[in-house]
Amino acid sequence: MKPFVFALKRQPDQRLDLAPLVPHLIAGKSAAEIAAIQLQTTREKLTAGDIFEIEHGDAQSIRFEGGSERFDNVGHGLKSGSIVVNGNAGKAIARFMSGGSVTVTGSVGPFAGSALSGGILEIEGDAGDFLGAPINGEMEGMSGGFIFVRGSAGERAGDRLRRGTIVIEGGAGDYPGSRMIAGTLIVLGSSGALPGYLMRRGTIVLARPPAIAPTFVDCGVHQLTFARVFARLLEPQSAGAAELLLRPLRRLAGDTAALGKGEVFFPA
Amino acid sequence: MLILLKGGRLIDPVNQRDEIADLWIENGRIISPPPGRIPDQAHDLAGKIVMAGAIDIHSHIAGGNVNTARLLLPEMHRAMREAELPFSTAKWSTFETGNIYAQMGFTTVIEPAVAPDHALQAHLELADIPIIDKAALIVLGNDDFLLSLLRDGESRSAVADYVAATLTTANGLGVKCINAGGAAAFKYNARTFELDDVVPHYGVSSRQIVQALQQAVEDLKIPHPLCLHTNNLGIPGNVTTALATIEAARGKPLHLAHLQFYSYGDEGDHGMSSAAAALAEAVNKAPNVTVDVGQVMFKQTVTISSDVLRQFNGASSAKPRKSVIFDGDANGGGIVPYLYQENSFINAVQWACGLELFMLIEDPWRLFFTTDHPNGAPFTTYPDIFALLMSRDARAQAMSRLPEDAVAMTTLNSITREYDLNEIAIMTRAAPARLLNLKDRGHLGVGAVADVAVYSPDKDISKMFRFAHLVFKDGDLVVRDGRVTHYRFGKALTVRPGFDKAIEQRLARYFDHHFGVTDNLFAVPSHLLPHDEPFQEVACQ
Amino acid sequence: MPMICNGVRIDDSFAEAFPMQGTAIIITAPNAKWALQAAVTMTGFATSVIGCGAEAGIDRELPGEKTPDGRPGVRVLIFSMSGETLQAQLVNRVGQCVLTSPGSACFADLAGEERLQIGDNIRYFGDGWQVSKKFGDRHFWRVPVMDGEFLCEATTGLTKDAVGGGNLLIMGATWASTMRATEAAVEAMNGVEGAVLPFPGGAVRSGSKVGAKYKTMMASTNDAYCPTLRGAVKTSLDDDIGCVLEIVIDGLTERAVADAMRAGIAAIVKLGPQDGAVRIGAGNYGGKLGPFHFHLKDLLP
Amino acid sequence: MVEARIDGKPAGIDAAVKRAAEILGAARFPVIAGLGTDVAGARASIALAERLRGAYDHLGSKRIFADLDVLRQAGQFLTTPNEARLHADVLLFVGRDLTRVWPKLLERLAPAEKPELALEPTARKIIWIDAGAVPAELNGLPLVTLDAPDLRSALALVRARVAGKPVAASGEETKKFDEIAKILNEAKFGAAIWGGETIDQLAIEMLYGLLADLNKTTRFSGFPVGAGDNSAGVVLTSGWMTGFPIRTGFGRGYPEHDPWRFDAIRLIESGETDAALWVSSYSQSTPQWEKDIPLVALVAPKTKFGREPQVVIEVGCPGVDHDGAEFARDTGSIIARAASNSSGAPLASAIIARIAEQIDGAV
Repeated sequence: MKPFVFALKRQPDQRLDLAPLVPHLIAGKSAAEIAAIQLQTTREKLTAGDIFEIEHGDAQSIRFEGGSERFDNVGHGLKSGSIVVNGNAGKAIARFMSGGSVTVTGSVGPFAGSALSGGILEIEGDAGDFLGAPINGEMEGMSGGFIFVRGSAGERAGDRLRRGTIVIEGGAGDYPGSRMIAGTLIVLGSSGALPGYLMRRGTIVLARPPAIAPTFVDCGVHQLTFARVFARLLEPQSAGAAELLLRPLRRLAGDTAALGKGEVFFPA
Repeated sequence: MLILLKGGRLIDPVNQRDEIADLWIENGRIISPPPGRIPDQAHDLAGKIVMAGAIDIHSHIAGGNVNTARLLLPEMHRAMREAELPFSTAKWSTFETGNIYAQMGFTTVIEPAVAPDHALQAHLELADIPIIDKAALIVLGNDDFLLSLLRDGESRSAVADYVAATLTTANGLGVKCINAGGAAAFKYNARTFELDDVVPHYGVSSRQIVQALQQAVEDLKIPHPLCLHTNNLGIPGNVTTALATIEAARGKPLHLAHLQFYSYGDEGDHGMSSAAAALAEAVNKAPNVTVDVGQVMFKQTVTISSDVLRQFNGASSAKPRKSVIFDGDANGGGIVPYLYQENSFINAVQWACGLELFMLIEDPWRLFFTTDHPNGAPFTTYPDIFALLMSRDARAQAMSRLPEDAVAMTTLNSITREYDLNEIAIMTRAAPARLLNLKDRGHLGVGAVADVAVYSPDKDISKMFRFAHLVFKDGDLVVRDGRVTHYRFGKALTVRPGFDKAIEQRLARYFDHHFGVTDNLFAVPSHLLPHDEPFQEVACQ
Repeated sequence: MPMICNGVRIDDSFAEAFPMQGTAIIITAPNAKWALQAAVTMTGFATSVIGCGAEAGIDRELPGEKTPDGRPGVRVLIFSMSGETLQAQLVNRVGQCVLTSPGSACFADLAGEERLQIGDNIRYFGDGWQVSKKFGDRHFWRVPVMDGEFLCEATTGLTKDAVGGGNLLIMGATWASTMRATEAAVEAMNGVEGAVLPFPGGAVRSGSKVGAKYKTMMASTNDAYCPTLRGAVKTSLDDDIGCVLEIVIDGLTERAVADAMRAGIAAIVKLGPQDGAVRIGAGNYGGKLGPFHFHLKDLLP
Repeated sequence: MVEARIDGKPAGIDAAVKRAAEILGAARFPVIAGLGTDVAGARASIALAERLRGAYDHLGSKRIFADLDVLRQAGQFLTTPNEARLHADVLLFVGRDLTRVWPKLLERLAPAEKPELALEPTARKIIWIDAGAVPAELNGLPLVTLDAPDLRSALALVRARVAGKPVAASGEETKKFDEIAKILNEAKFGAAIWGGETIDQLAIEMLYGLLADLNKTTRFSGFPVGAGDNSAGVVLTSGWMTGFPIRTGFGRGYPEHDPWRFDAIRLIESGETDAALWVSSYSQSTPQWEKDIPLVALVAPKTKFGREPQVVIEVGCPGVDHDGAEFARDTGSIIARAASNSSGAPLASAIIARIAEQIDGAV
């Protein structure tokens, strides 16, 4: 079946909340019902029909033709199916996603993949700050699934990461992997200051590490079997990550200021 | 405006009425039927139940710790619905608090733990709770000034003057004491604190502090007896503490807060059992003692307590795992989120303990309906609790979802009592008014404040109490069909016991010397509160 | 009446087999030698549930391209009568034989809703230093050891559709000719995926019957097939048979057992009676004990 | 005489209020920024934001959220200046600009005095991490300073050594940190004081972790010096009115809290906001955004703008020109601050309430 297409008519003046436009919420709705879904975040009412030319199709396969950095909550709580954004997206794309896939051809705002628990989020451009991170008072970040960023990510990528794998093929801002609870963060470009600050457990692999905090202690150079396994599993999605994981890597254990059972790897 | 509530069933235990009758309201008061006059507003209440507005004597709805809880847990109270009245759907806000209380037919609510140095904030918050009247109990018993008076063996009147001056400055309705000496001892690294443990540096015991405050409240003729949150809250086996505390009252008036949290034995495989039956018996035999329950319900909540020692110890079971532990000038407090779960043995015993107390304490005039909001459960669960009290079947159904071995550690299964509406009205209207010396509230007699709740009887008791058919506050119809129609703002009730003004100079010197600030920083000037004439005095006895 | 294939007599009989519970794992190592060593050690003393708790064997060796970590590996199958025993045996054997074997790693190799713990249990050897890693649905434990880390998948699948006790009785004139037929059969059967031959080198010479004159013995020698007793008991042997060897097969599925038996029969038949076996039979208990009946006539080449 | 201007020209206050209401009422999504005002001003502002279905932010947001995000994502141990003054045998200062942010800090804590309520009153021990130039008041006191080129790493090292964990530091360095760790571990009731520009959210979370670790065996608490302009009072007011702190918006008719979306500068620079109300009654602060949008400013007298707002109304300073309730660092609570030099200058809260009265839908 052909995909369900939302083609952007014009850039919106206000931020839009696209959380309602996910497969499980539009399935079974008529064209008129979908066009009437309200997406505004200010007192100025804006419906899906005001913003998009809507082309009915398979609700399990949604395409946004034309994006905007004002598109918030794209793919919110996605359970299955796929969403493709041909363009940019705003805050918190794929937040609370538990399955399926979200792909963005452009760049996205902060909190992409926040509290994501399953499925695959792929960002072909750049991601903003707090990739996969919790919002406001939440205690846990991403807890499963995969995020691939082909460009770069902002500060605190993988903050409070609890489970799951993040691969950033470009660079990362300051504090990559801050407060990590567990999980895996791989950065192929350069990294900002103090990776793994306050991390309890988990694995950070950095191709080009900055100076690391003194509460990470050297545990020598190794080629560990788990890295070989991860390399093999990641190869189809990120050849660069696979290549990095297969190199001899220095292991630093930390953050000893916190629990200290995490690790930062970088090429020896 | 003359209002007629026509033909409802009036349930008014104070005036010993339970009958179909008309009720007339004018100028905010209940009046005798005015012969020959035509009402401006008439409501046909055939088949409805009419009671006085309910009074909640113990609910943490304002003040520093409550507000910290709001800020601690933004993820738990996201609003989702457009407001009909300003902020009415803002979860956990003062506005929502007033709305929900009013919708349930509550018209007066007491915030039972305001630290003197946070009184202004507490009153600012109370002032922003619409519709209901409210009041604050002022927390004493861990403050350096009082402990120093006791250590130095100062006179009974010095203590009473200090209590009265503080209460007056803070605009309180009564005195609360929370783990007397425990918060102070915690600053010296005590991790437990019993009734006869002594506060380091001061050499006074918890018992001495309680008895001194109890004496002061009695001497000042403050209606509400000392409201005591005693030692060892929440700890298995703590029924011995509660029983000893009842003894320690020596026959003088004492209110024991959220007794449920003290009704635990330590029997069985889990070292946790219900001792509620024994405790209820002790309460039945002590006519000087009043209690409120602090019922637990199975829900996510956040515990907010000035018992900083207990909250520190409880922080390891926080869910979500974050907490604020505040060593304040005296008590401080702790904010610890908590999730009561049906499948938890301990939580199930706690739930049953509360209901046992409700069922086994015989005198509804000495037993008050609370969840210690939000510590046992949010006050939004009240309608569900009414249903449990009024229906044995509802209790059996709830029990069937709990671990059997937990229920077996309680007597709840064997209890058949069911509350009737008259008893509900005593517990939630008549008795609280008597406790607080609010002679014109809690009943429907002529001259009473026209705080009136009208309910539609329903097989679903919870539904009946969640959405009142009509609610009048001071004769103003504020709730229709369970929804607040407009805002008005009530008063904060206070007492103004007399005292020797010499204490004020002494306090000024104390603040200047110890804290390096002037004592009037803690004043609550009424012109800084958002509504005119924010206070209403309640007479001392 | 026996059927005759290429001169080999095939009994009109059947192998009677029982339901078992089983699982599969892959053991890898930096080279094939040490992968095999770990697998051999782990599957040692695993001939019969009667005395060993489990029955296990090597299913096949795997090149690096076919293993999760790209290193040479071995697929091992292990069976037992109950999930509980299987769990205990699996953890014991991986813990004592694989964890200890230099350079090893251990992976799940059977899908299934029901899971058996491997790393979830063995991780405690890490004394708090163990590391949990998840990748999608897969969960691994990393346990620090003296040559680096032991990587072990958290759980593996459990099948309750496994079948144990498929068998062939290979009867020949001499020990040498019978063994030739047996070895040819074992080699052919080893090529079948999902089935293992738990006895030494795939062969068992002490075939058994149920029960014994001694109360403590659950099973005892299969006297009807013992050539030295042929005059003293009701023998099953023909005059031209001087030696009997048995091959026992455990498989993850009924199909795997049947395929293995078929391959074995074909190899024996192909060898012919001159250099190999003159007759093929199968062990059963009259069909009342085991629900799986592998009729030899259905398994002919 | 009330000073008010419309488009740079002197105007009567009624006209200024009316013009302000027109500008804000016409906006699609206005923001109330600055919020340097007392509790009454904050209360009026938040009520106006609700009526306008706009958002509100405070000029001290960055500092506010550095502390608040730790509290709500990890927790906190807090105490008061009084307790630090009377109880604390160990004071742990973090950040070089503490006394610049709060000049009265040392006067309030009286570090030279023995802690009156300590069991054994002895001279206090003081540790200052990232000390910079130590104030003269501390000369002669038992003081350990630590210059920390990277404060975040320094706090991590202290915490690790307090817990006896290994670190990658030289022997000499480790010795220094161990000396500090020993003092902290031996404290009977310690108080940490942090704040200023040199400490960020994660460093504060590290400090919180340190306090949590210390409280396993002894007592240690603390407090931030916080941001100025009654930021804490505004946050508390916002808390009880909406359930949320600042950076809350009412676009959909109910409060939504979003520190990223409702950052006033971001809202304005991105074009999502089309009019702003700036309130600064404590200081002559002016908006930090570049973009030219319709602006109403309620500000302290003599405030200088780079670009003249559409409407300016000068307002009084709480605690100076008029009584006000505000958060006091001195006590760690909201207090009643009486006017020190009572004047007729209008209250920001009163002006805002008058603007609100003229917005459509006012009741």
